[in-house]
Amino acid sequence: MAQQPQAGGGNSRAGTKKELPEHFKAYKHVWVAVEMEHGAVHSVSFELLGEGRKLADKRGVELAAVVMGESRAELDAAAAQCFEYSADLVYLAQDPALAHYRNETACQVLTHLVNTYKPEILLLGATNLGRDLAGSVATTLATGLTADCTELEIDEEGSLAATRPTFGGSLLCTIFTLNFRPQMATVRPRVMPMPARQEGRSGRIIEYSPAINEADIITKVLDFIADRDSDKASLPYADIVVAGGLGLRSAENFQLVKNLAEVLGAEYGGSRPLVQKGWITADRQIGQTGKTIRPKLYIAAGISGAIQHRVGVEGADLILAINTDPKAPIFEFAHLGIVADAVTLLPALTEAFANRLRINRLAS
Amino acid sequence: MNQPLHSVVCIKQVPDSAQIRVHPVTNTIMRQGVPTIINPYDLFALEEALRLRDRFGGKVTVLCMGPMTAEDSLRKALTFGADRAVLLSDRYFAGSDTLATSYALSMALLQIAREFGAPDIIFTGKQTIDGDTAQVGPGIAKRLGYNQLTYISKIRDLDPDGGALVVERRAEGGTQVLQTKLPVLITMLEGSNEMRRGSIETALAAARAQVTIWNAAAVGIEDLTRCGLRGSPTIVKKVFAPGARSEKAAMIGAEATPEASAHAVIDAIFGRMPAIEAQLFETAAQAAY
Amino acid sequence: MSEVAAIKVEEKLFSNRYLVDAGRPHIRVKPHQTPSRGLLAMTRLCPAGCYAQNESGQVEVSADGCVECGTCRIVTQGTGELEWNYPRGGFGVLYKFG
Amino acid sequence: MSEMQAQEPQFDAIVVGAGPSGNAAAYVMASEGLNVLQIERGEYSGSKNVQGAILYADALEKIIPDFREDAPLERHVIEQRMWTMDDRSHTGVHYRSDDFNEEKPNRYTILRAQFDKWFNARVRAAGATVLFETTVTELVRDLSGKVIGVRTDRGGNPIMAPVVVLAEGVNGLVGQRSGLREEVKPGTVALALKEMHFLPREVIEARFNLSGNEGVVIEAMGTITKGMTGTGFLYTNEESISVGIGCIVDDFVEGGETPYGLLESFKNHPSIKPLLAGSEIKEYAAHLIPEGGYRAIPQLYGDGWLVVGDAGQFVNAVHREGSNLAMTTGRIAAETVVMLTRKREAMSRANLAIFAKRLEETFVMKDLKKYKGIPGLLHGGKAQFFGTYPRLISQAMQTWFRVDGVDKKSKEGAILRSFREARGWRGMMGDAFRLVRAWR
Repeated sequence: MAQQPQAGGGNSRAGTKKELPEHFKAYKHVWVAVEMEHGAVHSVSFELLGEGRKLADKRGVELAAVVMGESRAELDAAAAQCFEYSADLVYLAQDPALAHYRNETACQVLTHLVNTYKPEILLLGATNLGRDLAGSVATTLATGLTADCTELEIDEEGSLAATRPTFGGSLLCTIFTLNFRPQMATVRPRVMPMPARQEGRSGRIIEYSPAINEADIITKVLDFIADRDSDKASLPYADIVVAGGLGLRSAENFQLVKNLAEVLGAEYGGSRPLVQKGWITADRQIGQTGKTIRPKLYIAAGISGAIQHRVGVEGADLILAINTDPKAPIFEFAHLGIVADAVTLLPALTEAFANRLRINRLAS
Repeated sequence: MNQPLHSVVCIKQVPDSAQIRVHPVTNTIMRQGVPTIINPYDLFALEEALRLRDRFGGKVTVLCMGPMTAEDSLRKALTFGADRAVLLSDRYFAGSDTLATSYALSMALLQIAREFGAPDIIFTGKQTIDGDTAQVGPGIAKRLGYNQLTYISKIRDLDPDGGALVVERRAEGGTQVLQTKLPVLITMLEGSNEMRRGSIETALAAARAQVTIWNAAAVGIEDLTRCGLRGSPTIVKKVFAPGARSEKAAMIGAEATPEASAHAVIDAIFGRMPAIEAQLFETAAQAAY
Repeated sequence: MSEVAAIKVEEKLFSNRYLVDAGRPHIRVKPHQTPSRGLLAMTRLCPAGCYAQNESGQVEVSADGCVECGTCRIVTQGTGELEWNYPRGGFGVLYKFG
Repeated sequence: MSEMQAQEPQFDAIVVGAGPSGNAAAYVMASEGLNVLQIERGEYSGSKNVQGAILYADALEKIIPDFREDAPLERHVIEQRMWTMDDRSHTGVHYRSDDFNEEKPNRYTILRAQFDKWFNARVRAAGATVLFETTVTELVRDLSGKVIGVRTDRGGNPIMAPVVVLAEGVNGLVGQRSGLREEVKPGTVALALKEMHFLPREVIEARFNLSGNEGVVIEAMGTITKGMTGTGFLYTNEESISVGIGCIVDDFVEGGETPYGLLESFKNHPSIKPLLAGSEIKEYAAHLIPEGGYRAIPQLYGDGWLVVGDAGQFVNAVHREGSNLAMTTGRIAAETVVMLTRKREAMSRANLAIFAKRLEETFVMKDLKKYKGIPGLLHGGKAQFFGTYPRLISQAMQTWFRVDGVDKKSKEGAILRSFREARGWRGMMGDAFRLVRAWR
């Protein structure tokens, strides 16, 4: 429930910048709250470190990561990775009660660290975990939080300018937290590029033992059932994605998308209207309200390229658009385009790819 | 538990964002004719509350903060089967961000506790479709000191007497099974249930029901600087339509046959990105063995 | 030509608002061998392009995009080929401007 | 239809439908203190309703005199354009008058979904109970056959009332399936399509030479309907343009056109296209219009029931009037019920006949009677009226206006010859005679 902005201009009261209250002036440095799942760092945290590095350099401050968990070995490994992804400093919170993510414990630890070490910017992934945690931390700290950002900047006055889509992706708005600290933002996975890893890079560790009394914590984790259907999560991370839109004309024709994806070893998805029509399930939806993807190659078949779709695919290295309408907006942002009927081109493309791969295999 | 179960469902009236268009010429939001609906995610929360009432008895109260026109959404919630509806409406709430919203709602929830009994479960949808933040639920839980359960896909077990609760929570890469105690705040995941249709009796009662309307003062908000724009630490400085990319697609001329076109397309892809060609052949070669 | 037209209808319908009552189509075509002239005409006449002829010549309906004008009901009256009802209250097309 | 023993009625009257006729009926009855239930299948009043749409102030003024204060009105009409079109041109009669910029304008463009919502809010404010998202499935009758209530798709017990006002529109399933009236016929009903094209209001005002809330209406006929009986239209709203076309369903069945193809070619007509350029389409609608006129009007009342609006075929196709007839029939039905309720008289067929009798005294029946021959005439002569004549008029205009060295006398001769050859003197005289006779 963000503010409801009017298009075309900000709010007059909001435009005036007040002096930051004295007690917030000590807040310094950029933090990333690292998300761990089963001992491994979620890649959104590395993406955030890459982005945090830029913000920290612009502010001339340090970049810190917060890791929390139970196993020292896992925490050390996570910290080492954070350094390699350019953190200067790691706050390492270790406690048996932190074995699994729970809002109560994580909120308590992160709030304590913020109040003790006073960062000016705190970034989290806009995952289920990140959103669960960010909301309660921001409320506890009574500071501003900009959720689900797609772009982070430091403005000329040194404030965090967090840009996020609004109204289902039809508009973007830039949001500031001028008079409160820290400035908090969550960022969606795959929106920021994965930064380069600097092997052997190291940094400082500040340890924190919260000494949580498990008996005080009401919520217990009874079980964790891992997804067997692993394809649910793989779409955002696939190297090649083939997607279809209404130009396919029927649910049956969507099979043509799947066929090409299979030959390419790719993931498949579709535009929002396809979900509304029930041709594909919601977890296959690509776009602002679905999955954001950053594949090397993205093939959009019969997708017109409404803005809400565009936001989700802009990070792709190479976008190929197939559409019958030469004026379709997708040709405005695709790299390669062909005016053709996807229903006839897709099978030909599938066949041609399969042939070339087979020939190459025989030759090698 | 001696008291019957009391669930409060927080709903929001939102513009149907699928219907919002930005005008191609003026780059402004075309709001005319964009219908307002109950935030679709909130319907999963409401249905879950109604199901608990079916099983354990008690009452379901719906709460909505918004303009006076939000009464329509509350009445619709009554048609689905909620027992009572509260509209929190005051011009001082205009421009609230998530922090100010969760403050106002938590004050209204305290007032609900005083007038209708303390809520055992507060439900919200996982997020709204206009703001998409998913932050108001956690904010309310923190302010009221309720246990926070977000992205809940299933309520496995509830012991209303002992207050114990077991739920399934959608986490990254899997499902967490959590055990906790009432009172709790639950944000429901989409697809966890399907909204019912109220009976003719329910619909008739809803059409004639009185919606309780409270302003800031009625819920005990004295410090208005905690509300609306003044109570919002975040400031929207700029709203803009996404800009066009400077470079348009390089067009591949369609050939006489789809086969010829397909080869032209593949040549163009491999020409632009030799790495993908290499990767494809490598994967294909591996698959062969 | 008909394909192009079909795409255009899809695009027109995309600007509309619907609440589809999944699994409860409000129009059904009864099993038939040969469609009546009226029913066959609906493959061209339906403003939402809901009707199509299958390979063996029968006419099928997919009513998700239906704008509830009732033309098919009028055109096939007396043939008994259609089972036509309004969608359940609240479902179907929801006009923003009308 | 189910038969029941008489139960205690829960309401004084039930109105089926929340379009102009249903809203008028429910509003008048509720305002007069009756306990009214109105049942609407849409999400809100207006969500299933489609019209061009022009509101005629007079009919609404008789129900809500101060409607101008808060009703969502788009533009008041100051200019009417009547166009005869061939494929590349139009010949127009335009009437524009500053007199239409009066204090209480006579005609407005409206958006029905918004207008109906407003009207229905007034219905509720007047004290009626309104159920949305509820479809009436059947009438309930007592053993004598008298209608005593309705059942809905929400199941449960029937809802009882001594009288049911059927304001259920052109596809009025309840009345038709209960045998109260016949099915609408493909020869007397038009299928109309409409799109909403959005443009900034300044653009609309510049294109149509308007200022403030002034509006323009274009009604068009000719080759745009490809020989079918029908008309096209274009209305200016505040920041949108309603554009549409409609033809008799029978003609569609016979012809080879798709309705949306017809709409596309109308929109792409060189006289229309520039008016819509650069617009954003936000809705596509289709609806049936009962155009059978006087001869198609069904039985309007019976024991415990009345029919109003489109369900009663109350549309004047010649003057493109419908919503005013709907509101007027709704109002008079309501006044009839109010009077009988006050007198504690039965809602019997004999008593409800007052409704039809009162209608005879209004413009509704007088106008429909006057034009009773027109629908048949136009349909029968559609080749001439929607093809030959528009082409001839366009050719004549072009011959007349093009300066090309041909002397004027020869031009006059050429024009007359073209008419004679195309239709023959006898044919033209006959058409003119039939038209005049039907018009009287």
